[in-house]
Amino acid sequence: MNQPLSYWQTFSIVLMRDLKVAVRNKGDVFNPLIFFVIVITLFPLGIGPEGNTLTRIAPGIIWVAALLSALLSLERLFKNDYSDGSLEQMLLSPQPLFIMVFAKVLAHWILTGIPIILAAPLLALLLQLETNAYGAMLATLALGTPILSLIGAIGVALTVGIKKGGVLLSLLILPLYIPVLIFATGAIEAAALGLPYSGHLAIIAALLVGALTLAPFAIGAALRVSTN
Amino acid sequence: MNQPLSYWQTFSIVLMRDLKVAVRNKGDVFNPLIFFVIVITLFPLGIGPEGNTLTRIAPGIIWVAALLSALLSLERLFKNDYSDGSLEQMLLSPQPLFIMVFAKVLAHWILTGIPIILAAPLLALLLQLETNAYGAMLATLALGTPILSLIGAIGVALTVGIKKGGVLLSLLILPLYIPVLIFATGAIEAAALGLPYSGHLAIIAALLVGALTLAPFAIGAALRVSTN
Amino acid sequence: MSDLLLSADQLTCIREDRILFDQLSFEVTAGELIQVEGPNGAGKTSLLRILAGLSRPYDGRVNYKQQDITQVREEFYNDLTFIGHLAGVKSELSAEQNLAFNLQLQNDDTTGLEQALDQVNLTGFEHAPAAFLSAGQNRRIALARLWQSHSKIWILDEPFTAIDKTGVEKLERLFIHHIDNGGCVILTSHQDIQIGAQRLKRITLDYNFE
Amino acid sequence: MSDLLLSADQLTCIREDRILFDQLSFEVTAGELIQVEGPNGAGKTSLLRILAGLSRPYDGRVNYKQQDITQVREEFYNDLTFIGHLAGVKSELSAEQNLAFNLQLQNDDTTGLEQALDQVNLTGFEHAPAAFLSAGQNRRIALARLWQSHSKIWILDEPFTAIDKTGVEKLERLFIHHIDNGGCVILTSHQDIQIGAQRLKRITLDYNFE
Amino acid sequence: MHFANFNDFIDMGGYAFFVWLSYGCAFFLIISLTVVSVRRRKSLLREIQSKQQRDEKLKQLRKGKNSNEPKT
Amino acid sequence: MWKWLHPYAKPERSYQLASTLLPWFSVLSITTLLIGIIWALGFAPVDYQQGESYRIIYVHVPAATLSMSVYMAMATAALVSMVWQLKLADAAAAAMAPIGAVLTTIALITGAAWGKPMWGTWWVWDARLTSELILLFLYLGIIALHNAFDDKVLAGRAAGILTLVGVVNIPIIKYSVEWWNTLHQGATISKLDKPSMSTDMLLPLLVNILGFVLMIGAITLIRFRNEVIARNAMRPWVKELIAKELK
Ligand code: HEM
Ligand SMILES: Nc1ncnc2c1ncn2[C@@H]1O[C@H](COP(=O)(O)OP(=O)(O)OP(=O)(O)O)[C@@H](O)[C@H]1O
Ligand SMILES: Nc1ncnc2c1ncn2[C@@H]1O[C@H](COP(=O)(O)OP(=O)(O)OP(=O)(O)O)[C@@H](O)[C@H]1O
Ligand SMILES: [Mg+2]
Ligand SMILES: [Mg+2]
Repeated sequence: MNQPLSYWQTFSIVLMRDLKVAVRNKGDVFNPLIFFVIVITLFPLGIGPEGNTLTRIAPGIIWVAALLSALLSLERLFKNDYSDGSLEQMLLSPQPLFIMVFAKVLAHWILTGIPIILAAPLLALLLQLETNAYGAMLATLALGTPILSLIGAIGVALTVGIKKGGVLLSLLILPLYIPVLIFATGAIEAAALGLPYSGHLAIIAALLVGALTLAPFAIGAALRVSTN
Repeated sequence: MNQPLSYWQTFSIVLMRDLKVAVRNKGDVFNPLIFFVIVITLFPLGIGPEGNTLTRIAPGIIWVAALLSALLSLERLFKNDYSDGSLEQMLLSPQPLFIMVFAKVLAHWILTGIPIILAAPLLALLLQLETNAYGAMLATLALGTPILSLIGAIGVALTVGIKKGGVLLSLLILPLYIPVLIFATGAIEAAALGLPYSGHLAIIAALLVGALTLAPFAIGAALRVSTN
Repeated sequence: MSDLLLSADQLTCIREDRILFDQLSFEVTAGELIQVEGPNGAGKTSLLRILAGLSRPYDGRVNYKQQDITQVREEFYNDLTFIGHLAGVKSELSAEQNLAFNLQLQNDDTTGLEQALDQVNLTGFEHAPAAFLSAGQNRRIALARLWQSHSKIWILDEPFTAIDKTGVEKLERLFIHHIDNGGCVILTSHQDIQIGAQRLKRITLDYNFE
Repeated sequence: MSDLLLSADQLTCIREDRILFDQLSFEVTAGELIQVEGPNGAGKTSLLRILAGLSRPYDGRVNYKQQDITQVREEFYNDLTFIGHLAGVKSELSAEQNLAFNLQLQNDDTTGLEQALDQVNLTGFEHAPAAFLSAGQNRRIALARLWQSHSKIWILDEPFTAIDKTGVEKLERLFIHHIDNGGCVILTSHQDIQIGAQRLKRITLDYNFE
Repeated sequence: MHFANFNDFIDMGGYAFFVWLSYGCAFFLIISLTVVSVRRRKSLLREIQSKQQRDEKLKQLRKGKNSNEPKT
Repeated sequence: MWKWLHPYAKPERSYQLASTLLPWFSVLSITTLLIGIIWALGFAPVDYQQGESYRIIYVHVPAATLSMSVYMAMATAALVSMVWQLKLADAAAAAMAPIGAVLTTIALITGAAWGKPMWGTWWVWDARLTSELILLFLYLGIIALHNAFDDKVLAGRAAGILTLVGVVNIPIIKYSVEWWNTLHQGATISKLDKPSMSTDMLLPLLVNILGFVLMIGAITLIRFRNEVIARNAMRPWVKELIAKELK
C-alpha cells in the first residue's frame, strides 16, 4: 500500500482528470461559451435592434444568458460519471467525498465560468452596455458564476439517478439562482447610473462564501442518496 | 409472419410508445412547461419590473423562452433511445424510418409545444403584452413550435452518438431557429401596433411546410450516420 | 447451395487505423449456426454490426439472397433479428410493453406475449417497469422476442451475457429449433456452446498481427 | 476466527415489495472465495451493493472487522475494491489514465501501470481512448486494477462478463493468489469457476416465493 | 504613390488604428490558418508512422508471447 | 464531365493532382495579393467622404463576399458526396470549413473596425452584419460537429448533412434578417449601399478579390491533402509517402 493521498493531492488528481476529459472532448471547452454568445444574440433578434432598449436590458440579458449556459453545461458534471460507473468508484474511495466534489465543481467553473467572464466584454459591446458598467459586470460575473456552479451541482447531484435529467434540474436550481441574478443585475444597473454598487457586490461575495462552505457537503450527501 | 404494418399503424405505434414513456416519467410532461415559465419570470427579475420596457420586449422574451425550452427538451428525443439500444432496433426495423422519426417528433411537439401554447397567454399577462397581440402570439406559437421540434430533431440526430451532447446541439440548431424567431416576433409586434400580420404568418406556415417535408428525411439520414 | 441467406463479400474493417479483418468472405445458408470467435477486441462486434447493416465496412459488401443489403433494406430487415450488446429495452416501460413494441416493429406476431415472457422466466414481472428488474432480467426481455420471431436470420452479440445457466440451456434449445426450421443463427459468445460440433460452424477472428 | 474481514448481520432486502433475502447472515474471513449464486433477479447485485455500502439494507447491518461500515467508512473503503456491472471507465481517457486514476483514488500503487495493463492484454492499447476499445477491453481496463490492488476485500459483480477464455483463466489464477495472501473475494458469476471446491464457499439466493 | 511620406502612410489620415487593426487581424488570421494547415501535414504523417511502428512492435511482442504461452 | 472526373475519384490521384496544383496557386496568390495590397494601401486615391479609413474596403469586401461563396462551394461538395457517394467531396468540404470561418471572422472584424470611425459604433444590428454573424455560427457549428466525430468518414457525412440543411436556411436567414431590420429601423445605413466607385479605386479591389480567391484555393489544397491522408492512412501509397518524406 502506498501512502494515503493528502487532501491537496486528491483535489488536484480529480481536477486534472476532469480537465483532461474536457480537453479530449474538445467541444466541452468552447461550447458553453458559444452557447452564451448565441443566446445573447438571440435577444436583439427577438426584441429588435433599437439601441436604447438594448442598453436598458443588457445587464439582464447577459446574466440570464450566463445562468442558462451554466445550467446547460451542468448535466455533464455528474451525469456521465454516473452512467459509466465512475461516480460509484468515487463514492467507494477512501478519499473524502467533499474534496473530490469540490474539485469537480471547480473544473466545471474553469470550463464555463471563466470563458464567460472573458467573453462578456465583447458581448456587452454588441448589446451596447453603458461604458461605465463594464467593471461592475465583470466583478459580478467573477463572484457570481462560481455560485452558479456550486448551487447547480447540488441540483445535478440530486437528479443524477433519474432518467428525466435536464428539465427537472432547471426546475430545481433556477429558483436558487434568482438571488444572484437580482443582486448582480442590480449592481450593473447601479454602475450604469454612476451609483455605488459595492453593497451589492458584498452581498454576492457573502453568498459565494456561504456556497463555498456548505455546497460541497450538500453535494456529497445528495450523491450518496441518489446513487442508492 | 403477421401482416406488415401500414404506415399509419407504424406511426401510431411509435407515437403511443413515446407518449407512454413520457407519462411514466411524469416529469417529462410538465418540465418543459415549467422551464418556459421560469425563464420568462427570470426576465422581469433581471431587467426590473418597469411596465413599458416589459411590454416592448414581451414578444421577444416569450419566443426566446419557447426556443430555449424546446432546445432543452430535445435531447431526450433520441438520446435515451440511443443509449439503451432501442434506436438501433428502430433502424433495423423493416418499417420506413422517416415515418418512425416523424412520429417521434410529433410526440416531442405534443409534450413541449402544446403545453407552451396553452401557458403562453398567462405568461403574456405577466409581461403585460399588448392586448391585441394575443391572437398573433398564439398563432405564431402554433405554427412555429412544430418547426422548432422538426429542425431541432435534425441536430439531435446528428449529435446522438457523441458524448458531448447538450451544448454542441445548441450551436448547431440555434442559428437555424433564427428565421422563425424573427418572423414570429415580427408578427406579434405588428399585431401590437394594430398592423396586419398575415404576411408573417404565411411565411411561418411556408417554413413549416418545408420543414415537414424535408426534415424527416434529413433526420433519418443523420441517424444512420451517427449510429454507425 | 439452395438456401443462401446471407453472404459476406470481401469485407474489410479498419478501426483506428488497425485492420480488424481484411477481405473476409463467407456464406450463411439456412440451417447453419455460426459462432464468431476471437479474443477481446478481435472485431466480432464490428463484424456483426456490418452484417446487420448498422455500420459500413471500409470495403466490400454484404448480400442478402444475392443482393446488396443497402439495396434491399426493407426485405432484409423484415427477415433479420439483431440483438446487440445493448438490449434495446426501455427502462420506463414494462416487460410486456417492451416486447410488444419490438415485435410490432419487426412485423412479428404479438399474440401470446405471455407465453413468450414465460419462456424467459419473467412471469410475475410482466407489468413492472424494466428499471426495476435485474441485469439478467433486462436481457431476458430482449431475448423473449426470439420465441415470437418469424425472421430467418438471427444475429446475436453475446446473447448469454448475464443469463443464468438454465436460461442458457433454454436458449440453446431454441437455436437448434430455429435452424431446424430453415433459419440461421450468427452469434458471438465467450462461453462454450453445447451444440454438436457438426452443426456448429466457426469463424475465428484474431488480432491481425501476423 | 482470527481474520474476520466482513460480516453480514441479519440483512434484509426488500425491492418493490418483494423480499429478496431475509435475515441473511454470514461471515467472510481472510482466505475465502465466495461465490454468490442464484438465478437472474435473485438479488445478487443487490446483496453486493449492500455489502459495499452503496445501498442501505432494509434491515440489518454490514460489519467490517466487527464495526459497522457506516461508522468506519474510510478504513473500510481503503480495504475494499468493488467492480460492479458498470466498469467505471471514462471513455474519453486512455486505458492508462483510467487505471491510474482509479488506483490513485484507492491509495494503490501507481508504479508499474504497464505491467498491469500487460496482464490484461492491453499492451498496445494503453494510449487509445477507451471509447475506441471493445466491450471486453473496456472491462479489462477496470479489472487491471486488481493486479495493483492492496485492499483485502474484493467484491466483484460478474467479473467475467465479456472476457474471453484466456482472460477468465488469468483472473481465476489471480483470485487464488489473492486469497492465498490473506485476502478475500466475493463474486457473482453465471459461469462455472474452475477453482477447487474446497476453497470455494457458495451463498445461494433464490426467488423467495414461499 | 499617394502618400507624401512614410509617416503619412503610417498615420492613414488619422485612421491608423482602424486601418492597421483590420489589415493586421486579416493578415494574422490568414497566416495562422496557413501555418496550422501546413504543419498538420507533417504531424499527421508522423502520427501515422508512429502507429505503424507501434503495430510492428506489437506484432513482435505477441508472436513472442504466443510461442511462450503453451509452456506455462 | 463525369468521365473526366472519375479517375480523380481515386484518393491517390486526387492527392497527386492537389500536389501539382498547389505551387501554382501559392505563387500566383502571393504575387496577386502583394500587388493588390500595395496598390490598395499606397497608390489608390483617397475617398473624399470617408478619408483614408476607406482603405479597409480592400480586405473587407473580398473577405465578406467570399465568405458566402465558400459556403456555397462546401454545400456543392456535400451534395456531390451525397448524390454520387464520392467520398473525396466530403474531404474537400471539410477542408474548406475553417477557411470560411476565418474569412467570416475577418469580415466581421474589419467591418467593425470600419464601423467605429464611420458610424461611431463598433456594432449595430444591421441586416448584413447580423446575417454575417449568423453565418459565422453556422461555420462554427459545422466545424464543431466535424471535430466531434472520431471517424473522419462519418464526420464528413454528418457535417455534409448539416451543411445542406444550412444552405436551405441561408436565403431564409438573409431574407428574414433584412426584413426584420427594415421594420424597426426606417433609415438604413446608407453607406453600406454600393458607392459608385471610380476605376482607380475599383481596380485594386478586383485584384484583391482575385488574390483572395487564389489564396483560398491554395489553402484548400493544403488542407484537402491532409484530409485525404487522414482518410487513407492504411493505404500502401500513404506508407510510401511516409517512407519518402520522413527519413
Ligand atoms: C461588422 C461590420 C460589418 C459586416 C459584418 C459587414 C459585412 C459585409 C458583407 C457580408 C458584405 C458582402 C456583401 C455581398 O457580397 O453580398 C459587405 C460588403 C460591403 N461592406 Fe460591409 N460589413 C460591415 C461593416 C461595414 C462598414 C462599417 C462599411 C463602410 C462604412 C462597410 C462597407 C461595405 C462595402 C462598401 C461593401 C461592398 C458593397 C457591395 O459590394 O455590395 N461594411 N459587408
Ligand atoms: N432499482 C430497482 N428498483 C426496484 N427493484 C429493483 C431494482 N433493481 C433490482 N430490483 C429488483 O430486485 C431483484 C434483484 O435484482 P438484482 O439486480 O439484485 O438481481 P441479480 O441477482 O443481480 O440478477 P442478475 O443475475 O440478472 O444480475 C430484481 O428481480 C428486481 O425485481
Ligand atoms: N467506436 C470505435 N472507434 C474506434 N475503434 C473501435 C471502436 N469500437 C471498436 N474499435 C476497435 O475495434 C476493435 C474491435 O472491437 P469489437 O468491439 O469489434 O471487438 P469484439 O471482438 O467484439 O470484442 P469483445 O469480445 O471485447 O466484445 C477494438 O480492439 C477497438 O480497437
Ligand atoms: Mg463485442
Ligand atoms: Mg446482477
